[in-house]
Parts: sequence; structure tokens; C-alpha cells
Amino acid sequence: MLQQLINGLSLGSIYALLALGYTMVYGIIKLINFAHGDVYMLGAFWGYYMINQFHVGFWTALIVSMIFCAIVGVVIEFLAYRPLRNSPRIVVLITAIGVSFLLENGMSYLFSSSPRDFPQAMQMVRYHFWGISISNIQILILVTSIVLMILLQLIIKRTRMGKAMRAVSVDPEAAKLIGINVNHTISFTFALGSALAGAAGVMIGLYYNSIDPLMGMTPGIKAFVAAVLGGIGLIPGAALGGFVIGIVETIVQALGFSAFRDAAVYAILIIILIIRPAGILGKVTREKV
Amino acid sequence: MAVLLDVKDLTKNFGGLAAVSDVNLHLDDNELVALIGPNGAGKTTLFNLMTGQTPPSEGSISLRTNEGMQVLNGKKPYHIADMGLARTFQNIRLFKELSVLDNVLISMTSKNKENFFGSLIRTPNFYKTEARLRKEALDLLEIFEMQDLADTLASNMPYGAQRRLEIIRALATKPKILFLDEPAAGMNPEETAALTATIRQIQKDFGITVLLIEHDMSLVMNVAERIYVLQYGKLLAEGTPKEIQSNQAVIDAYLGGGV
Amino acid sequence: MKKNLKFNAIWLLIAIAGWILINVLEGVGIIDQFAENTLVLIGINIILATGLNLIIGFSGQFSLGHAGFMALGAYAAALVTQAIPTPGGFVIGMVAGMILAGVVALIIGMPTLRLKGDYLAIATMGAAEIIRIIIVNLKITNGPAGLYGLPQLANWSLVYVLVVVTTIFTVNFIHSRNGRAVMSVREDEIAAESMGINTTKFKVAAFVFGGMTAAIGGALHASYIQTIAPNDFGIMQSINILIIVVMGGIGSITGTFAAAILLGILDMVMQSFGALRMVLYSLALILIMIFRPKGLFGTWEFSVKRLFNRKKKAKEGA
Amino acid sequence: ANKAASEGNSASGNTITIGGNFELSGSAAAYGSAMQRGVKLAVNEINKNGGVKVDGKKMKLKLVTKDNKSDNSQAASIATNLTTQTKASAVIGPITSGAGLAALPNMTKAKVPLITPGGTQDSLTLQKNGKVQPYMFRSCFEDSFQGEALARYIYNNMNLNRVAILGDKSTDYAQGLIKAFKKEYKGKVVVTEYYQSGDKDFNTLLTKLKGKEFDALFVPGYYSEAGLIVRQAREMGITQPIVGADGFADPKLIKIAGKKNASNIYYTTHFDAKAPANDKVGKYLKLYKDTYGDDAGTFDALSYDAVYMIKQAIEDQDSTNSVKIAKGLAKLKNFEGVTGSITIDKDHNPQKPVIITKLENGVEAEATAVK
Amino acid sequence: MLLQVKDLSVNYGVIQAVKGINFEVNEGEIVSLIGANGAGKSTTLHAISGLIRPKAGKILYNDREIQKESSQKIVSGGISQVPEGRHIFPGLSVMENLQMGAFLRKDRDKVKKDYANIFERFPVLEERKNQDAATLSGGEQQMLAMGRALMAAPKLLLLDEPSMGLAPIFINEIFDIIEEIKRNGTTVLLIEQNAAKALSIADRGYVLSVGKIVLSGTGAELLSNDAVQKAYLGG
Ligand SMILES: Nc1ncnc2c1ncn2[C@@H]1O[C@H](COP(=O)(O)OP(=O)(O)OP(=O)(O)O)[C@@H](O)[C@H]1O
Ligand SMILES: Nc1ncnc2c1ncn2[C@@H]1O[C@H](COP(=O)(O)OP(=O)(O)OP(=O)(O)O)[C@@H](O)[C@H]1O
Ligand SMILES: [Mg+2]
Ligand SMILES: [Mg+2]
Repeated sequence: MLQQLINGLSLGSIYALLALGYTMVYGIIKLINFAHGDVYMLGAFWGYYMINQFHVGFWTALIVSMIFCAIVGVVIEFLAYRPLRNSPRIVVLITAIGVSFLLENGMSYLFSSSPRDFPQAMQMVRYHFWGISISNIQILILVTSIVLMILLQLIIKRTRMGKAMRAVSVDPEAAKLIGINVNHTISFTFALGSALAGAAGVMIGLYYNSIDPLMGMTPGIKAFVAAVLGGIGLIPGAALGGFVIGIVETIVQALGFSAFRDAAVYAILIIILIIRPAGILGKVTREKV
Repeated sequence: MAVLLDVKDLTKNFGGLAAVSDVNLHLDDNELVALIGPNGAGKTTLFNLMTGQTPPSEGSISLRTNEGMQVLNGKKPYHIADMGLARTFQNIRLFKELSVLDNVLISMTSKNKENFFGSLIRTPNFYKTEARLRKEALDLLEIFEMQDLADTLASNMPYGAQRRLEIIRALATKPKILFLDEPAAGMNPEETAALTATIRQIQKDFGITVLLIEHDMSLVMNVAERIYVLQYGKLLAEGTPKEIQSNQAVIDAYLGGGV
Repeated sequence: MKKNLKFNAIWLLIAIAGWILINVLEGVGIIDQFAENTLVLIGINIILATGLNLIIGFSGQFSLGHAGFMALGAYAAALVTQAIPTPGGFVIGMVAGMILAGVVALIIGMPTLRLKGDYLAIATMGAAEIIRIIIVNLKITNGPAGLYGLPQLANWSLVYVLVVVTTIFTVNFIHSRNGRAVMSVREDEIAAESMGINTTKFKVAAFVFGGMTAAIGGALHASYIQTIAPNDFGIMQSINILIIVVMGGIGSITGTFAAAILLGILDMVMQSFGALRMVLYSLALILIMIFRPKGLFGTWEFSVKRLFNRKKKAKEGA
Repeated sequence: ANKAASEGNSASGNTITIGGNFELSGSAAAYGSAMQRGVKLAVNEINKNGGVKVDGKKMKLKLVTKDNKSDNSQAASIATNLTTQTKASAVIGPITSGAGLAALPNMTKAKVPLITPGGTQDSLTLQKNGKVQPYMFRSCFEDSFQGEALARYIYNNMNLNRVAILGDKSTDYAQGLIKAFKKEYKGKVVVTEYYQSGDKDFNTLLTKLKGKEFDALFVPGYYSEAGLIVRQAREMGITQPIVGADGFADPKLIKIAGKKNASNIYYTTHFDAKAPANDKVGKYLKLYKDTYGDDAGTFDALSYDAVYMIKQAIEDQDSTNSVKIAKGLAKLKNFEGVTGSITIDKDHNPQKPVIITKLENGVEAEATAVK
Repeated sequence: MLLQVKDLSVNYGVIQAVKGINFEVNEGEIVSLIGANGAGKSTTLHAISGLIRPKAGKILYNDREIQKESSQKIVSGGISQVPEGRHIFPGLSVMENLQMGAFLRKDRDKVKKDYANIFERFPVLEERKNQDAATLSGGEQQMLAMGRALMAAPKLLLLDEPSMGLAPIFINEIFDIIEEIKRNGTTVLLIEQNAAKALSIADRGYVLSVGKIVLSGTGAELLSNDAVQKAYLGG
């Protein structure tokens, strides 16, 4: 059972890692960035090419991918979302879906849709103790997601940029009036969120050793669910949601209901939302009239 | 004159803050009453309590109906509205993307209910009712000389017109009591004067009771028959405009020397 | 009163004329089987999107689970027509699907419609996925393989009639007192409640109505394609319907028609673009949204009455 | 001349049109594009070698492909498009059973044969009343054939009598295999667990399986997930043989699993470089590698064969008429394809030997043909 | 001259809200803009703050053209606005809102002192320091909006109807505060419905009607002007 808990945490950390980026973008422009999962895919592919073509090490690939994805995120925001700054949110959502389709199919078109093996830039080592087994890469992912969560929380709570992000998220107009550059702030958020996705792409590529252009679809949706479950827009919420989903999936499968794994996740999501309409950590603010 | 609305020992706590505490007040038939008090005194909160937007911490609100006094606590806002309490909002809350006429028609829904399946098939009765409601709505708009704006989007109208529409919309629910939260905010003296006249007129023509919150004393002192003064959530004073104007406690807390 | 009758008659005439026109075109061979196929798929999408537009565009509730209700309609119709392979059987199946979808919408809607915006979206998406997963795991639905070899009882005429009927019902609903109440929920829930409108009731009503129309679309889909599988009703299907609604203009039934037709034709033309197909489609989607963010028609509606009045005005002016 | 010729589609001019109803985008794009590669390879090869001999003259093949975006209603619409607009004499694809079923009514209406290289569902080629679908053919095995063959092989040849199953819940392919396997297997199925296509993490399920006693792990599914399962199972210390069907038969399986992990793996396949059924295999593998710079997978080969099956049917019937081609396909006997010597049986399933390949350290260690 | 507006025109789509107006604000002055609802007062302020691009005309601040500059640059140049409808940051506490006001400032010590000043002026805000700003009463929000703008330590403060929704006793106070702000060296451009009060503290004033400036003069002149009396003072 302890082993299953480890499995759940390790799966959850992957969801959490992706959910963090989701939640950041959502937090600032209230956009369900459907393309987030696909930026993660791009990160994995970029890491793949860096390692295969330039034979860089894991850490270099990780950082280069983060930078690459940050740029991609900013460019996507600039071209596809910024022109719609004053449009209804659902319109931007559709655009995001369009971007997601474009990335998935564009990559399929250019690089074929069949999966490819990720170069083993880091030797997998397994540690066995107390009857459980855990690999160095699992630990890496788990630690990274927790560190990033703390880091992000610090950025948002402590830095000037974080302050600007909070202001823009609640009232962009008023944010301008206190001298915040709204566009820069949003770009920064996309860069940060996308860099996280890039990191996730490389780490998860390495972990599973398989990447393909559609790899972002399912985890993207799961990460979105995780972000909502924890309270969308909240950094700790995203992490918590990710872990909860990872563990729920593990428990359901361990209990022998593997065919109903996703149904159970959604059922728990709905139940939690009915009890806490703004997610586990979200607080419901009744509008004052 | 019988009591129409009776508020007893009403209290609302937000965390440690008693926004409204132990308030007792009553509204009678056909009265025009004002509620004043410093910023943050709890006036809007009191409105929210009476119209069901906010559940009270303690105390009761009851309304006289055909079946005698009925307690409103715990009832949903739409139910309370249906029973005859209508309101406007401090920060205008119109149905922005709908026409002025639709704004008014929507308020008539609760008094002119429609069967769900009936609304799918257009019976002759449907057209008859629609025509009647439309006429009623236009008549209401006419009171405020807004019939020409009937097809304008609510959000495209100047501020003052929006405030007036909010009042019409509330009237369209055929209320027994109308609550107005700062109806003159953002209006200049001239517009305020016009509003004063209209409020008085509708109160008389519709035979309803009006309770209004307002910081503009030119309006309050002109229309109110009685005034309640709230401070720190508690009732500070009650009386006629004359009495209130000369009440030292009210002057110190609220009016200042200027009036 | 007479005037109303006249407008209704004009609408009816337009509908009948459309039907005759298409039949004639089919007779002379301008509309071949492939075009008819396209028309049917467009028609089904119109039904699906109209219902979703009622939920999203008019009641302002963000539902991302339309495919779930579509699935209920499809499976109900498929199972019933397998047992009773007659037009009557199809009607029974479709109605059963509608009732099932209505009841499920009620069960899902009651608790979840309290949620706001994206929370509701994800809850409805989850609910639809649960429906799908249950279908995957049921014996009677034949698991992931789905049901196939269904009798083709839906033809193009039936689809046309049902498009007309659902549109009329939807439009009538929107322009009734209930419909206005639904719209007030979208505009400002707090204000609506204060005007005596039971917002929960109207939200659920729109949701149930939308769910039932989705079931009609699903039933037609099952019976026309003759094959259904759980994967036909996944998240992507919900998204595809959503795209029609938004592209047409949230809150415009005319727009829904236009977008369904445009996307339907695009879908057919793009079949020949091979692997580039979805690349071009997604580019088109992004560009349309950027250049027409209000949708093809915004909230504009085609109206016989207005057309008529304008003519009259022009005449008076002359 | 005869009635048959007025029905269905025939070639006009000097080219025979073959339709491609391919999954080029969407969830099955990986398999659909493999199908496209195989079909293109065959069509180009045939044309380069002169074409198809009909009525004493050589006619070229023209391939018209459409993308059904892995969507069933699009597959149906494309079936109409290819048969009524393009006037194809035969159509290859879609690759999945579901899409194939959706396309079938329109193919039947137009009387044009459809060959699916990947639709393995048993009932795909059969009507409700048990009669054969006249216009549906496949170049791949049906589920029961492989499932039963594996069941027998595990029990009889490998002498293993306890099996754990880890199958894909979201595809009918895996479900069909499981059903057939369970029916035929004489030993005990210890446990059956499910995953979904697109899953990447199988640690939980494998951890659970690890605690059970079993002799072999049967994984009905495609290589994209199976590769990961093999890898994660081996890393976890599950050393029992892992058995799969032709969904395993792709070089990607070994790449994803890792060479070291791809040991003690058994799967059914259609062709094998080590024990080639005929001299075509080697040539095909080389041509494929030269053209695409990659190793050929199963779907590519099955699609490649599908084209040659059509060519054979045309030449046998000496007609480009689609009804005739269907007849020819139904009568196909001892057709030598790269996936073996094929005879179409009365249910339009190809009868060909199934080869079971064993992997050791990522290379094929042995291959056995089973009946 | 601190601010100079030249032939400013602003459109919303096809609607021309401001039609070629000219006015100026000198350093150390209180200048008041008055006019009926929809006259274009708020629109003018939006143009100055860079929230909306003018269609034509110039805005000179310290003789520098700012009509094309970003709002960020404009704010960092020392122009701060208390917008109509308050626009406080909901979900953030009162204190956080005030901190936001000092977003561009680097002089930490001075900022600390300014918090104290704000709390002295608006004691309610100190009482409500940790409350979610969205739950403040209307008047409290108005004070917060003012406090936030002051935290930017502006050279030019744009006030859009600061007395709206305030209790009478506090209206007098708010005008005192505005005068005090002026004494502390901040120039003020004031929009008010309460024209009498506004003009009585203003050095100069302009009357705006349907997008045009129809009258101008010193505060006292305008106060005694018949037309102004009639239209805006309820006399
Ligand atoms: N949801 C809430 N949570 C915490 N405090 C609240 C909440 N709602 C109101 N308050 C506080 O309750 C007090 C009363 O607010 P209310 O809005 O009723 O004042 P008001 O009398 O209408 O003032 P104004 O004239 O300024 O509008 C205020 O101090 C406000 O900050
Ligand atoms: N966002 C907008 N879109 C379209 N028109 C607008 C917009 N904002 C303002 N207007 C119009 O521009 C004109 C000027 O508006 P503005 O808000 O500047 O007036 P104001 O003088 O500030 O009035 P008030 O006293 O009501 O605040 C009005 O006719 C108004 O309806
Ligand atoms: Mg108030
Ligand atoms: Mg203004």
C-alpha cells in the first residue's frame, strides 16, 4: 500500500506540475488555456531534439526547453490572445482550443504522429527501501513540483511582478491606473506558466520515455481538473488538486475499479465542487451588492 | 395605519463586525421613509437583510400579507420579491445587454407566470398577454419619459437614465414596498430635483411604501415623511425631517454643519 | 393578432419552401448523395448547437458536457430501434432518449448549476465523461465497440423537420416570458432574483431543454450513421458543438445556423487536405475568432418581422 | 455489357482510382498515417512496375486520400465522397473497426469494396443475420483468431496456466482480444485490469499485479501503451513473459520499452524478417526503409498488402468494376503478400499463418508459426 | 503649466464623446471640470491617464506630449487618478490595495510615512485594514480609492467624482482633504457633480457640455454665473 501511495504521489506530481501553469494563466486572465498541455508537448519535443541533435545533458535540455516554451507561450499570447483582450472569455477559450489543435496537428504534420522514444539523458536508478521502490526521476519530479510551487507562491506573494499579477487579475483597468504595464504582466505570466510546462515536458518525457504530438491532451485536461479541484487561480490549490487526483486514481485502480478510474475522478470533482463551489482551497466570495 | 413591514431586533455580524445590530423599525402603508447614516453604517446591509440577499444573524423581518404577518427570514430573494418587496442597487445592476423594454418586461415575469410547455407553442393567449405586458411596460416607461428609449440597450444609456430604469424595473414587479439605494448618486442638483418629484409622484400614484437610502439631503429632507438614522449598525435616531435636522447626535455623526 | 399569424405563416412558408427546394435540387441531381450527407450532418449540428446556445448564450451557463446528453439520445434510439426497427421505433427511441436526457440533466443540473462559470464548465464536462465511461462499461451498450448495424430510420427529411421544430421551439421559448427570465439570469443573477425570478428554476429549465434537444441530435446521429461508439461522445465532441455556438455568435440562433453550415462545408472540403486538414481548420478557427470575436453574427437575428417593418417604413418614407 | 457492370464504379480512361479513407489527424492518426505510408508505397511500386493488367492493357493506379480525422461520421461521409464523387473502384481504410462500421453502409450502398488493414472486430465483416458483408474485407486478423491463437500458444506451447490481463478499456480491439482469449484459454485468468488509450503511467496497476501470482502477463493493446507497460513492468521487477497481439508488432515498441526491457516478450505478428514467409518480405522491408528511412510496422505492411490484394482481384476478374473487385477479393486464394500467404475465407477474413515472435534484449530471438 | 489639453477629441466607436476641447492646469492649482451626465468628463480623464487613445489633439504634461504614451509611463510621470466607480481591487485587503497604490515607488521610508498619513485622514481604513476591499461600504470604497491614488505620491491628481456616495459630514471633509492635498504641493484636476462645493475650492473651472467646453473662469466667477447657477447648482 505504501508503494501505491508513492505511485499516487508521483503521478500526482506530474498533474500538479502541469496544473501550476494552468492556474497561473487562469489566475491572471481567467482563461482556460487549453493549449497549455500542448506547450508541454512542445517542451518535450524541444528537449528531445536538443538531446538528440546537440547531445546536451539533461539539465541543459531542461533549461533550454523552459526558455523555449517561455518564448512560445509569450508568442502565442501575443498573436492569439492579446487581440481578444476585450472580448468575452469564451471567445478567447475557443481561440485557445484553436491554438491547441494547431499545435497538435501542426506537430503531427511536421514530425508524424507516432510516438518516439525520449533519449535517456539521465540514467534511471531505482532505490529500494522499506519494501518500496522509487526511482531517481520520480523523486526529481516530485521535488521539482514542490519546489516550483513554493517558488511560484513566493513570486506571487513577494515580488513586484507578483503584485502586478494580482492587480491585473482582479481589475486590469485599475492596474493601469497605478502604473502597471498590463501587457507585460500578462506576457510574464505566460512565460512563467509555459516555462513550467516546458520543464514538465522534458522531465515527463524522460520519465516515460515516450513522446508524441498528442501527449498533452489527456494530461492537459486532467491538469485543468486538478487546478479546478484545488481552487483555480491558486498556486497551492493546483498542487493540492494534482496530488489529490493522482492519489484518487491510484486508490481506485488499486481497489480494482480500473475501468472506472476517470469516472471516479470526475465524480469526486463534482462532489467536492458541490460542497466547496470554489474548489478545496478556494473561498467563495458572495458578491456584495 | 397598520404596520406593513416589521423589523425586530435585526442583527448581522460579519466576522467580528456587527454591520447591523439590534435594529427595530417598521414601515406603514403608503409611507415615504428615508434611511440615512454615515458611510459604513449598515444601510445597504439592512436592505440586503430585508430583501433576502443576506441571511440575518438574529432578529426577524415580517411582512403583512393577506394571510396576516409573515416572517421573511429564510426566504429566497425571489420569493420575497414576489411577496412585494422590490429594490434598486447602490451600484446599478441592470440587465445590461438587454433592451430597456426587456428590462421592464422581465420584472413582470413573476406576476405573470407562464407554463413551461406553453411557452413553446404560441397560443393566441400568449400574444394577448404579451401585448398587454408590453403596453404596461411602456406605460411605466412613460412616467419617467423613457418610452422613446424602449429599444435602447440598457448599458448604452447615460448614468442618470440607468438609475431611473432601475426604479421602473423595480416598480414593474408591482411591489408593496420599494427600496431605493442611493437613487441620486452621481446626479447633479438639477437631475436630483427632477428625481425627487418623480419619487414623490410614484409613491402617490402607485400607493406604495418607499424606503430610500440617500446621502443627498436636498432629496431626503424634501420627500421623507419619516427618517431613520443608522450609525455603527445601530439605530441612532428616528423622526420627521425637522426633528432629525435638529438632532444634535445626528448632526455630529452625519449631517455636519453644512446643511 | 392577425399580424402575428402572418409572420408565423411566412416562417412556415420559408421552411416548406426550403424543403421543396432541396428536394428539387436533389431530383435534378445538383444535390447528390455526398451533399445530402453533408446537409444531414449540418442539420444534426444545428440541433445540437441550438440547444447548447440556449444554455450558454441565453441562460449564460457554461456547459461543457453537451456530448453526454447527445450520447443518451443516441444510445436510447439505437437500443430501441434495434428491438423495433421501424419509424415508430425510432420515435419511441428518440422520445425515450429525450426523457432520459431530461431526467439526467435535471439530476446533474440541480446541484451543479449553483456553480459559477468555469467551475460549472468542468463539472458538466465531468458529468458527461461519467456518462460516457458508464456506457463504455455497460454490457447492453456493447462497451467501447458500441452499437452498429443500426437500421437507417433517420433520413434527410426527418432531420430537416426536426431542425425546424427544435428551432421553432427554441426561438419561441427565448421570446417568451420564460425565455426573458432565462436571459435575465445570464445578465445579472442577483438583480434577477430581486425581481422575483427563481434563477435556479430557470437555469435548470434551460439546461434540461438543451439536454433534451441534444438527445434529439444524438438520436438522429445514431440512426443516420448507423454506428455509434462511446468515443463519438467525448470531450472533443462537446467542444465541437461549443465551437459552432461561439463562432456563430453567443446568443444568436441565426449565427448558430450560419456557423454550423460554414463549419459543415469546411469539414467536407477539408477532407481532401489530408494531414493538413486539422492544421488548416485550426488556423481558420483562430483567425475567425480574432477577426470576428463576436461571432459571425454577434447577437443579430434574422427576423421576418423586422424585414417586413423595414419595407413598410421604406414605403411610408417614399 | 452485363448488369454487374452498370452497378458500382469502374475505371474511366487509363487509371483505376483507389480511395483512401485514412485517419490522418485525430486520436488514431499514428495508425492512419502508417496506413497511408503502406498504401502509397504499394501504389507507387505498382505504377513503377507498369501498373495493373486489365483487358490486356496496363492501367495505372490513382490514389485519392481523404482524412477522416479519426471521426466516425467523417469516415461515413468520406465513404460517400470516395464512392460517389471520386468514383473509386475500391477503398482502403479506415483503420479502426468503429470507423469501418460507420463507413460500411455507404460503401454497400455504392457497391464498392472496402479493405481495412486494422479493423479487427470479429463482427465487422458480418451482417446481423450472420451472413457476410459483401463489401467489407480486411487484411488483418480478426480479434478472435489472434486471441485464440495466443491462448493456445500460452497454454500448449509455453505451458503457462495462470495469466494476468492488463488491457485497453477504450478500444474494441483490446476488448475483442480479451473476450476471445478468455474463451479459449484453458488455464486461469488470475486478474483483469484496464487502462485507457493515452495513459502513460501504469505503475499503480503493475504494482497491484506484482502482488498476484501469475505466469504470464497478457497485454491486449497497441504498442504506444504496451511499450510503456513493458518498460514499467520490467523496471518494477515483473519478470514474467509479457504477451501481446499484433498491436505490439511495431519497432516503436522496443524503442519505447528500451532494449534491455524488451526481453521475454511474445506477440503475434504477420511477418517476420527472420522467418520470412516468402521473398517479398525482405524486399518490402528494404523498400520501406529506403523510402521512409524508418523500420516498417505492422499497419504499414497490412496496408501495403491491401493494395496488392486489390490489384490481384482486378487482374483475376479482369475488370475494374467495383462489384467485380469485391467478388475477386472474396475469391482471393493463396495470395502472396508480405504478411503471409492469404486466402480470403467465407467471412472475408484473411486466412494466413500467424507468427509468434519472441523478443530478447530488443531483438527477435525466435519466431514460430502457429495454426 | 503642468497640464495642457489641446483640441482633444475622443471617440467610442462612432460616438464622439469629447469634441475638440482645450484647457490647462497650472502647477499648484485645483481645477474643476463640471458638466451634466454624459458630458465627457470621465472620458477626458481617461484620455489623460492613457486608458483611451484620443482621436485627435494633444495632451502636454510638463510640456511633453503624452497622448500616445502608455498609462504606465504616464503614471510613473506623476499622474494619478481616482476613477469613477472606485475600481478598488476586490479580493485584496484594504492594506494590499494601498500597497498597490505605491506600486511604482521606490522610496520605502517615505511610503511607510504615507500609509500613516492615509490612515490619519481616513481612520476607517485603518480599522478595516485587513478586510476584503470588496466588502467595504460604498463610501469606504471611495475613501480607499482616494487613499490608493495618494499612495502614488502624484504630482497631478485626477479626481472623478470623489464625493459620490459620501455622507454629508464627510463631503465637507473630503473637500478639506482636497485642499490639503493642494497645500502639500499636489495639483488637482477635479470632476464633481457637487458643482457648488467643487467650484468653491477650485482656483479655476471649466464647464463641459456635450463634449465641448462652453464656459471657463475662476471658481468664484463660475459660481456666480447665472447659467451655471441654473444648470448645475440647482438654483
Ligand atoms: N460581506 C461583508 N464582509 C465583511 N464586512 C462587510 C461585508 N459587507 C459589509 N461589510 C461591512 O459592513 C459595514 C456596513 O456596510 P454597508 O454597505 O451596509 O454600509 P452603508 O451604510 O450602505 O454605507 P454607504 O453609505 O457607504 O454605502 C461596512 O463597514 C462594511 O465594510
Ligand atoms: N465605453 C463606452 N462606450 C461607448 N460610449 C461611451 C463609453 N463610455 C462613455 N460613453 C459615452 O460617452 C459620453 C461621455 O461619457 P463620460 O463618461 O465621459 O461622461 P461624464 O461626463 O463623465 O458623465 P457622468 O457624469 O455620467 O460621469 C456619453 O455619451 C457616454 O454614453
Ligand atoms: Mg450603501
Ligand atoms: Mg463620469
